[in-house]
Amino acid sequence: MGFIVTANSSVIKLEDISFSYPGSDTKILDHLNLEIKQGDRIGMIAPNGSGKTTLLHTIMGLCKPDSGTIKVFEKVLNHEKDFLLVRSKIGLLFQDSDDQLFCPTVLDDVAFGPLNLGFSRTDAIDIARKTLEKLGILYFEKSVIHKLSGGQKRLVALASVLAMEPEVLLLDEPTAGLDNKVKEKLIHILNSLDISYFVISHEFDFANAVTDKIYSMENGRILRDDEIHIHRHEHIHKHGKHPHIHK
Amino acid sequence: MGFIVTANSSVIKLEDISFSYPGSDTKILDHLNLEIKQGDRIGMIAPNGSGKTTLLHTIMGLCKPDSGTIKVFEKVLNHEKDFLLVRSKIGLLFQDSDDQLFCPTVLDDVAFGPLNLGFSRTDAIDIARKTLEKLGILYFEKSVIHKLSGGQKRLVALASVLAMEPEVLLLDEPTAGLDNKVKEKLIHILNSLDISYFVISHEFDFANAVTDKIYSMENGRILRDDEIHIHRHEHIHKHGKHPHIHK
Amino acid sequence: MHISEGVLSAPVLATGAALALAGTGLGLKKIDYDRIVHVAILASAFFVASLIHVNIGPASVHLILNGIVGLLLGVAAIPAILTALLLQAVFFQYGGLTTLGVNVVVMAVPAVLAHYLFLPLLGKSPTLTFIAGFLAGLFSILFSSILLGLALWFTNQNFFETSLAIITAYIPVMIIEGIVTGFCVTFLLKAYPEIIPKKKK
Amino acid sequence: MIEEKFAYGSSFIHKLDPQIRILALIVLSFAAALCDNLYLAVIYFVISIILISLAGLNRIDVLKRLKPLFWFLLMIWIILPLTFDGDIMYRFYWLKITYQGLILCCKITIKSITIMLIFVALIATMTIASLGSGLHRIHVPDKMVFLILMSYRYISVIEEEYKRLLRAAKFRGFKPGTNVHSYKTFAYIAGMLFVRASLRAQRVHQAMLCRGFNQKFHTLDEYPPNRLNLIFLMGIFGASLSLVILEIIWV
Ligand SMILES: Nc1ncnc2c1ncn2[C@@H]1O[C@H](COP(=O)(O)OP(=O)(O)OP(=O)(O)O)[C@@H](O)[C@H]1O
Ligand SMILES: Nc1ncnc2c1ncn2[C@@H]1O[C@H](COP(=O)(O)OP(=O)(O)OP(=O)(O)O)[C@@H](O)[C@H]1O
Ligand SMILES: [Mg+2]
Ligand SMILES: [Mg+2]
Repeated sequence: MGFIVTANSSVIKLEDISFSYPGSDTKILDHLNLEIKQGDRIGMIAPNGSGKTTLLHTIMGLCKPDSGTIKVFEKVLNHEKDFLLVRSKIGLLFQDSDDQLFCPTVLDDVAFGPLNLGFSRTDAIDIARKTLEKLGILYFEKSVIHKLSGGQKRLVALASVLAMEPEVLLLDEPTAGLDNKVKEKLIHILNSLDISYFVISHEFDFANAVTDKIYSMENGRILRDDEIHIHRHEHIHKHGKHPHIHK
Repeated sequence: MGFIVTANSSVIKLEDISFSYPGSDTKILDHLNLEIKQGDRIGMIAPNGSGKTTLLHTIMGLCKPDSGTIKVFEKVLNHEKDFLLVRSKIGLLFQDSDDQLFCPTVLDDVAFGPLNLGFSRTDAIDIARKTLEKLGILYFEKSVIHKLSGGQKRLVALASVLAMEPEVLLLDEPTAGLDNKVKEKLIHILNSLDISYFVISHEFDFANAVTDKIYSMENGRILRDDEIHIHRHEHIHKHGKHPHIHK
Repeated sequence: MHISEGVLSAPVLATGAALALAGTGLGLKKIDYDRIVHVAILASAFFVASLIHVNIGPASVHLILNGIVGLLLGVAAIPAILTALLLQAVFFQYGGLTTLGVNVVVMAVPAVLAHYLFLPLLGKSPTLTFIAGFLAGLFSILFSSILLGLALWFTNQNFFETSLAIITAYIPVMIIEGIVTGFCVTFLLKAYPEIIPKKKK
Repeated sequence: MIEEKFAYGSSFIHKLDPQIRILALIVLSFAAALCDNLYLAVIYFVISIILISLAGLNRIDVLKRLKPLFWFLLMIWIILPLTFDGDIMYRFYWLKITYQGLILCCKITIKSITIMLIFVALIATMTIASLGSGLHRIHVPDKMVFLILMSYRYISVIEEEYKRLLRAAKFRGFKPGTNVHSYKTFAYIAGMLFVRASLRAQRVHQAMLCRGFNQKFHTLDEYPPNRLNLIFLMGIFGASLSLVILEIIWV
């Protein structure tokens, strides 16, 4: 699409962004700065209601900031039109998969994005099939969405985002309600992707396993952890004779 | 209500329960046995789809077992009518708080149970206030439910269950999607209750902090860990200069 | 509230279909692509509301709530109701294709009228809100049952007693729908006033 | 609850293009609805039975699906013969049963069952996704098809929400009865469903924007070309047309 992306170039850059929801005075984002560079794998752990989802929606142009600039691929985005172009290059995985899977069947849903990008029917189906294959869930391409389990829906949602071949992924609590098997699958999938991503999670162990640095949020601003150092500590666990369940 | 409960008497007892969903052959519960005694604090950690929620629903009389007996307060429950009586004595916290809260304001919602138990309006409101107070959330009694954050909703849902003064609590993944502050509050609240409870969770550290024994489920049966012994182990974490977020 | 297949005469079926078609066209034109998801999902909620059974004495009736759908959607309620009725036909065989038009008219016309008559009264005061909601619910069912009776009566004057019987049978439903709609509107204004169209501005 | 019980199968009907089935449904069911002759109605009934057998549906299941219709017919049979004007066949004190009333009951019964069977055989045998693509190809407006598909997708989500809310209410001692508290509770639950529907709609709309939604809704469903399509459609058109002509000549 004509974006030139070189290593270490900035993919998403928020400068001095402030945002409050209409009809409220609370600044959910307060002069916030954030940069995601090519190849970055960033995690975010922050309390409920601190504005994580709002932050992702601002990047996608779903919440219009009151002030500040949003740059994606070094280009300042102002109008709905600018965002239209960019949305196909940023993949957002929603907090609730039911919000994101709106087509009747799995294949329909995964092909929805490519069709919108202008691919022909057969090409779109082809892309969709390949993406499902890559995630190992091709066998339920014909399934009706509302008959899938929570974990299966998550994977389909991820597939429908990946099918658009985004250059960055924004993931909003991808593991909520998932069991450890699906979680591990997700860790494996994320680690095998070679695009930048930004993951919101409440689970340190998961975030830790898939990212290189972990940020937090407080009072509408990002708290950054640039240095990463190894740290060793001990717990005491009560546990029984069964295989100890631990992430 | 005339139930005599002495220490160590059995509160809930499932004997040889089998259950499969109508139209399916898979036995979700397969000759399952479970006993919850007065004062028990039991945790359960098991994979998605292993039947944990189904188990709780069976106790509440929502899923009718194909065979086996359910005893609550030493009384065998057979018919819908038997369950009606018992439901007000067992508090179930649902997997998703949104499923549980349907009144316009927090106070309305917490007072709903007491009203159904036959309390007068003023008494019901009184009970609701006291319960909110106990959980330290009286300050949003007038709040509208769907404007609360996930953690706040959890606490309100817990309040509306506790307002019925149950003798046992069944908690279905109470921490899903909660941040660590709310999680700690929940741990504190649970540890200060003096009723028996049974907690489903995917998080070992949480379950460990609030219960005395941890069960699991496999192939429709309970796996029991009666002995509890201390175990020490080490992790390696990458982390930054910020207060290390760890459950 | 459905009229069954095989009862109505050709002119009545044709009139129903034509009116429903025109109304749907009008409604679709009013829905822009920013609102279409909203209309679709409210149509699902309307469908599900009809699965809610409430007791009257030993019997039970299911809710209809076309009044609320009208209040919330205005003219857009017509395609929404058509959608819900079509899906009901597919899933539950409550009706087939030929009566779809008449059934849409029966359910949607009172709904749209309720929008224009009662929406302006909402939110003035709690009592007035409840009363407006009550009237919207009661009126919608009353008018729907009258339209249904008329469809029968136009088919054959001999259906007069049947029509009267149907309208009479719906009287308890009208009262229940009134009460439920009243409380429901009160709930919406308290919990989520943004959903009421007027309040958006 | 929402089950597409008949939608999956490999019968002759299941293999037909949805577009063809919708066209056949329109022609045949309107022809049957307009029929006003008892003998011809029986012929339509036979056609509908043939279609049901071609679709290979379980008869018991089909009968179960017609239950709401049977209740209505029962009411018709109780009211109509007694209230309809016409030649009196039986008189029992003040009760009189008329010949015309009885004939009308028979006609309504046969016609309504026929039209429902046609609908079950032709439409209930496809998934909603196929119905959507069929409607799209007979030039039903995009927006309408979109409404149907989208609404279908979220019915089960909202139904689940409803079931869970009702369950929660029951667990908190709610006993539905004939009183204001019960009606109020149901009103709150229904209100909550509308609120959730609206909030979900906002999020779904955002999700669609993020996937490059450009006001076109695509359906993927593909049916291989099948010679039978045309033969079937011609057969249905021919039969309907000849029956309509027959009725005009007859009268
Ligand atoms: N549509 C809205 N209108 C008004 N306020 C809102 C809206 N959506 C969110 N908020 C408020 O904005 C704040 C941030 O919400 P947000 O959803 O971004 O939090 P979050 O960090 O994603 O939380 P969680 O961990 O629970 O998902 C919250 O206090 C919330 O109450
Ligand atoms: N209404 C239903 N009809 C048929 N099968 C069902 C139904 N509800 C659940 N199941 C199946 O029963 C199994 C157990 O479901 P259950 O919800 O009890 O699991 P769970 O252990 O609570 O999982 P989770 O950790 O995801 O909450 C699953 O395989 C599920 O697919
Ligand atoms: Mg969030
Ligand atoms: Mg569960």
